[in-house]
Amino acid sequence: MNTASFQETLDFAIGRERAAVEFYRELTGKAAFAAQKSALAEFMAMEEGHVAMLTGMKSRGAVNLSPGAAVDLGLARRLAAEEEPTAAMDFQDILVAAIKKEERSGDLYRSLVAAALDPDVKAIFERLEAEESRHKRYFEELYETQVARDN
Amino acid sequence: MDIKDFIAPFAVWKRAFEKPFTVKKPIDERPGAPRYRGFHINDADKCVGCGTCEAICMNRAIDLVPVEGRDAKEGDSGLRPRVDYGRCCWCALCVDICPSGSLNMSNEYVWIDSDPDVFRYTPGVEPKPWDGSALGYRRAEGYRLLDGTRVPMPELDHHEAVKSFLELVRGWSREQAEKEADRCVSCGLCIASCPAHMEIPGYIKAVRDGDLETGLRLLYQTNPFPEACGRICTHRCEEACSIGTDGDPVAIRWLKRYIADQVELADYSKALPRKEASSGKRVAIVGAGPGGLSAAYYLALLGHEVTVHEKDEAAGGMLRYGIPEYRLPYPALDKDIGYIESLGVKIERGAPVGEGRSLASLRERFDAVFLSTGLPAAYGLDVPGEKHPRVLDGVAVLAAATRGQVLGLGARVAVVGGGNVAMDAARTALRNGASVDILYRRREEDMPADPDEIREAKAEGARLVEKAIPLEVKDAGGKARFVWNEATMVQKEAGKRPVPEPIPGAIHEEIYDSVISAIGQGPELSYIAEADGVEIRRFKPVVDRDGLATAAGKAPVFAGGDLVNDRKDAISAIADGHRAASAIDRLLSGKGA
Amino acid sequence: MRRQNEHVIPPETRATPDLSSGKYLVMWQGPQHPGITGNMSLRLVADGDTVVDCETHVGYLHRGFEKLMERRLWMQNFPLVCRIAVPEPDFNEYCYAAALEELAGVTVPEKAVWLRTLSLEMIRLASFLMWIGGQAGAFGHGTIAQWSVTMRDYVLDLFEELSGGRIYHMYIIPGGVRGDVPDGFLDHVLETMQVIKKNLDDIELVMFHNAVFKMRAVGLGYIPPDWVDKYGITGPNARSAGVARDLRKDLGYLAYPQLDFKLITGGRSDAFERAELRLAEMYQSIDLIRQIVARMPKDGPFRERLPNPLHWKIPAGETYVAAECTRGEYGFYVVSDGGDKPRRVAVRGPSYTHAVSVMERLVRGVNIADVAGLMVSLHTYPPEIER
Amino acid sequence: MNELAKELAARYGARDWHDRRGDLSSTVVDPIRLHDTLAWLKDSAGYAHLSFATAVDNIERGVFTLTYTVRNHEQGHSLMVHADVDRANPVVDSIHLLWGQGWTYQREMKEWFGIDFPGSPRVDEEFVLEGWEGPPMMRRDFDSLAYSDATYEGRPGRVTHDPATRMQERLYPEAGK
Repeated sequence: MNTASFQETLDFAIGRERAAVEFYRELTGKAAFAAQKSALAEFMAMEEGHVAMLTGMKSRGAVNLSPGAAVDLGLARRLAAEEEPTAAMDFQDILVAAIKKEERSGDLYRSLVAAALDPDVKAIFERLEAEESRHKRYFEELYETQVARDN
Repeated sequence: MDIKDFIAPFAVWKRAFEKPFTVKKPIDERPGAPRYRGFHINDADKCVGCGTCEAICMNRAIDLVPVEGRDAKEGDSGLRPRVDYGRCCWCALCVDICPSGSLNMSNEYVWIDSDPDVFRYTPGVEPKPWDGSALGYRRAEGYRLLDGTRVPMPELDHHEAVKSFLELVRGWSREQAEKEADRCVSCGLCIASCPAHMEIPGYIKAVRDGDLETGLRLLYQTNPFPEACGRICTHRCEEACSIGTDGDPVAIRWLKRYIADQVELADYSKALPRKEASSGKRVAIVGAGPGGLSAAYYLALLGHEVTVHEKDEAAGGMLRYGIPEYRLPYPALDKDIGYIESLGVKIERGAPVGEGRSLASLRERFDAVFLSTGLPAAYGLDVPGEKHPRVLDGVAVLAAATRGQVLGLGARVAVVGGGNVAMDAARTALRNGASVDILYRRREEDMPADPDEIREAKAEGARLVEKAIPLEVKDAGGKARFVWNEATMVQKEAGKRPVPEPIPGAIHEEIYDSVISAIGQGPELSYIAEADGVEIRRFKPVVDRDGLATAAGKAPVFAGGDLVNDRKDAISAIADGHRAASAIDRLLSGKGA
Repeated sequence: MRRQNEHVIPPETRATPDLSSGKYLVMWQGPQHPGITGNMSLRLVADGDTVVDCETHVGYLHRGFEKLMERRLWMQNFPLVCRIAVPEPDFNEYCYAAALEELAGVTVPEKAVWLRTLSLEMIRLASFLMWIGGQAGAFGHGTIAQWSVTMRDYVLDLFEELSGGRIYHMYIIPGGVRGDVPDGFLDHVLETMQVIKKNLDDIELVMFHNAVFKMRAVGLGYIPPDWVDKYGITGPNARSAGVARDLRKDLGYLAYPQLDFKLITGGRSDAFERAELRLAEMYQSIDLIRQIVARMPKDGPFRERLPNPLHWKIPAGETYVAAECTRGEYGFYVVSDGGDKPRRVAVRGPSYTHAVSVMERLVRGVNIADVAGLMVSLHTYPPEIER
Repeated sequence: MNELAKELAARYGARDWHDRRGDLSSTVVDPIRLHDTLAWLKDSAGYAHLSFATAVDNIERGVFTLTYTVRNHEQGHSLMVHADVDRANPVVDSIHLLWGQGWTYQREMKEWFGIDFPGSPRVDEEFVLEGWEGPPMMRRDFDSLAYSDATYEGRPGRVTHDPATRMQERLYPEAGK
């Protein structure tokens, strides 16, 4: 694979994760109390971890991400909130925002996979899509066990 | 004496030519009869190590011993009976009484060894040739020493029940309670499963003995809410009950209620321990639910001055505002709370902590703080249209009912969810004359609600719609048009519970006057400021085993109840409160943690 | 030499032989002696080969049952009581169960009543079979014992099939019985009765038409009718003296009032007639067993549910429940103080008087060689004396 | 039976007549009247058969309650005659002249309860407890289990576990504090 396109692809992905960090940073700015901030800080730290992981792969020149997509619990598709959380956001609001964000990333990579001409780039996007599905799954499971306990 | 008397005896000689009675030596195979009471066999997987065999053995031939690879777990002590054949008399009363039916006897009776110590073994654990023997003594069909059937609990007829908020479960008479208490074998397997580790066999014995003051004292050792828990406890103890392994478990919850119901509040102080001398220490409690008041009770008993800060106009928390009065009538709850207050616990009602009364200020004024603010906020449906004015919050509906407000639910009500809040909201709606559909995303057997509640909700006329994934709420001329997608359960990952998968195109909708959302609840944590330094993770204060939160600065902060534990029931909150009270006492009295 | 039908009545007061005179022999018969039923011993004083005085000694098999029972739950005593009279455990089980049921106000189901009656008659037959072997053996006829003990084992096979145990059946439990009959059991009972009846015919022929047995047993151990009340004599020993008492008739317990049988009495009251009478009662038992099998209800519950045995308390009170065992009046006196264990249980066995007071007096003037035969003719089981 | 109850009351001060079953009743007399009551029942009332005699240690009341059960075969009725004797000084008139087996019961009661029957043959001889040196074993205050534990050794290696304690140790040891 062409080194330039590899670098380019990963730079794109790293950019996405940086944007996610920013997403949480922005929400933290709106947060009013400690519980919100702690939850947002945890998720932000996770995204920073992703940035570090992808940066590491970039410098090593190889993507080692599992190609297996996580099971879709089907929550993202039907959760309503497109609106931004407010200062009164509760755990449900934060989780929904997180799930939606991961879904958007997954959708993006899916379209990139479809559009990619270089089979190597395509493979990287496939792996990134799978990775995002795992992130989404993580939040969906949290939602199931912590929020929708009774449904 | 005649001649016959001399001749007749010679008739024995005819036997010389007949087949002898004896059998050949070495012994021919001579199996024991199919019912023979031979060496014991035990299905070690079915056995729960309750020790009832040991209790009935009049020879003390049975020991309960630990066995390798079988640790204690809920409903199983991990111990297994070991039989000493130096003492066993083969009466098989152990087989007759075995609650699970795991212990039986083979029809094998020959076992020869020169070492007398081998005649002692743990059936079903130490392999023997007669293991799994199909023959041998078994309890006869229709014969049991123990009673596997629970004494029926008188309940209002469901047609009657649904017309009012009268208490559904009527409680037992003395005779009924004593009969039910008689079913208990005092094995104590239940104690570990109770979050508060109540002394269950002890208070059941007190019922049997008619000594209710002792019973009450045993209840209060670990639980100052016997009236409430005697009605609405999630009774995990009953799931562990050894009698329940082959029959109805002992109705531990109803027996607890019986004790508390029978003793008048005025007589409580005679049975219960007095407070210790004043310690001069002050403790603040936030939230007057079961967790907070349990902590208050034990702290007051230990001589500390306790002030409870409650946001609502009455104490009790979810016991009052979340549980309808047909399950827990207010006088019963008031009795529990009344006794706690009688010890000098001060409850400041209508006094939320937050603005004006900050956590920081409590930590200034008190020597310790216990947070038990529970999960008061209902989570939303999170589907498009969830803000429709006819989409109501289940917790708020129940609280409004408690406050006696007009609910105005209308004639057709949908309740979304499968927990106890959903069932209670549905039954409250039924009592307000509505026809009710309960929509749940999974199947009935997956519902987290108490099976009794589900059964009663259905009996009272609620219609259960299973596998209904909410999609949207639309307006229909002021009413709510609720749209859901029928699901099929798909086992997506081994070992995990199946996931409801929407069936493409199977969209249903129904117009309701109200849609009550009861999918789950969350905490209200805005009163904890960053400056308090209380460590919070995923909307839960982080606490150690005693309930001590990580917090910088002045008075220590403890937390318990639904706010931090995962069981999210009253008895766990009560246990948390008790544990925190003990830890606070140790801290304040300098006894060390 | 004793002559037939010559009724010698031994003196009431004990002889006071001067043991230092050198005229008398003091000898112990038992506790290990084939002519003693069970673990018991007789201290005999003989003048030549004639016994002039006898003291009985018991206690070799004392197990303290009555004390043990005060320390055990009501139901825990159920496996204990059967051991009090080894050859006839079922009478203990019945009397104990019936006493508890009476004190607790429990009525046992009809089916259990019949199964209890069946058990009691089967064990009566088994016990008599063991006895007749002992009686013949005491006069040197070992062959009879080999036959009859085999026949007894056939009955024990039936018990094994019914209850899971050969000797200690633990079948008659308070509240009823422990199980219905297994499939085919009643047929096995009838087949076994046929075999035993045929064997009894043989025994009758070779034992009762036997010059040796007649010469030694006739006139031996004569019990006058007025001793019956004086010594509390019951069972075949009393009936042979012409006193027509049988608790199966007098108390009318279990299914006996519905069974057709006649009281068998005698009048010659010696060892020979007591043996004849017991043989007749064995035939009668076979007949009763056949009647029971024919008339017993086929279905229905066999036990009344009682409270949890771990907590069962019986209302305060006392009662005495008796039954006619092979040897006479067998009874349990049970006292409850309202607790979960008996306050007192006292067991009345017929050997208490037959093997002690009656034996001590009857043996006076008897030839040493006849002591064993005399004792067996009273049909005694020492364990029920010492409990 | 009421006639008999009245007669016994008039003659011997018998009281507390109780019909247990149709064929079994009980009554109570003072111990001093016991012998005469039994003699009259035997000789004049048809209660000629002595089924058994025994005692119950009513330690709480400080008495031994004697029980003599006699039977009238003609009428098919048994009567249990009770008498309370002082536990501190248990001495009762002997009935050995009334029934030929009476002395055996009395010898047993002497050995098992420590109740004395002066004049009863061989009453002080050992009955079933040869070589026994402990207190009369049927007294309620003789603890047979304690005696056994002190006298005999248990089989080595026998140890049992209480299920509830075991579960506490394994599942929530912190609550033991």
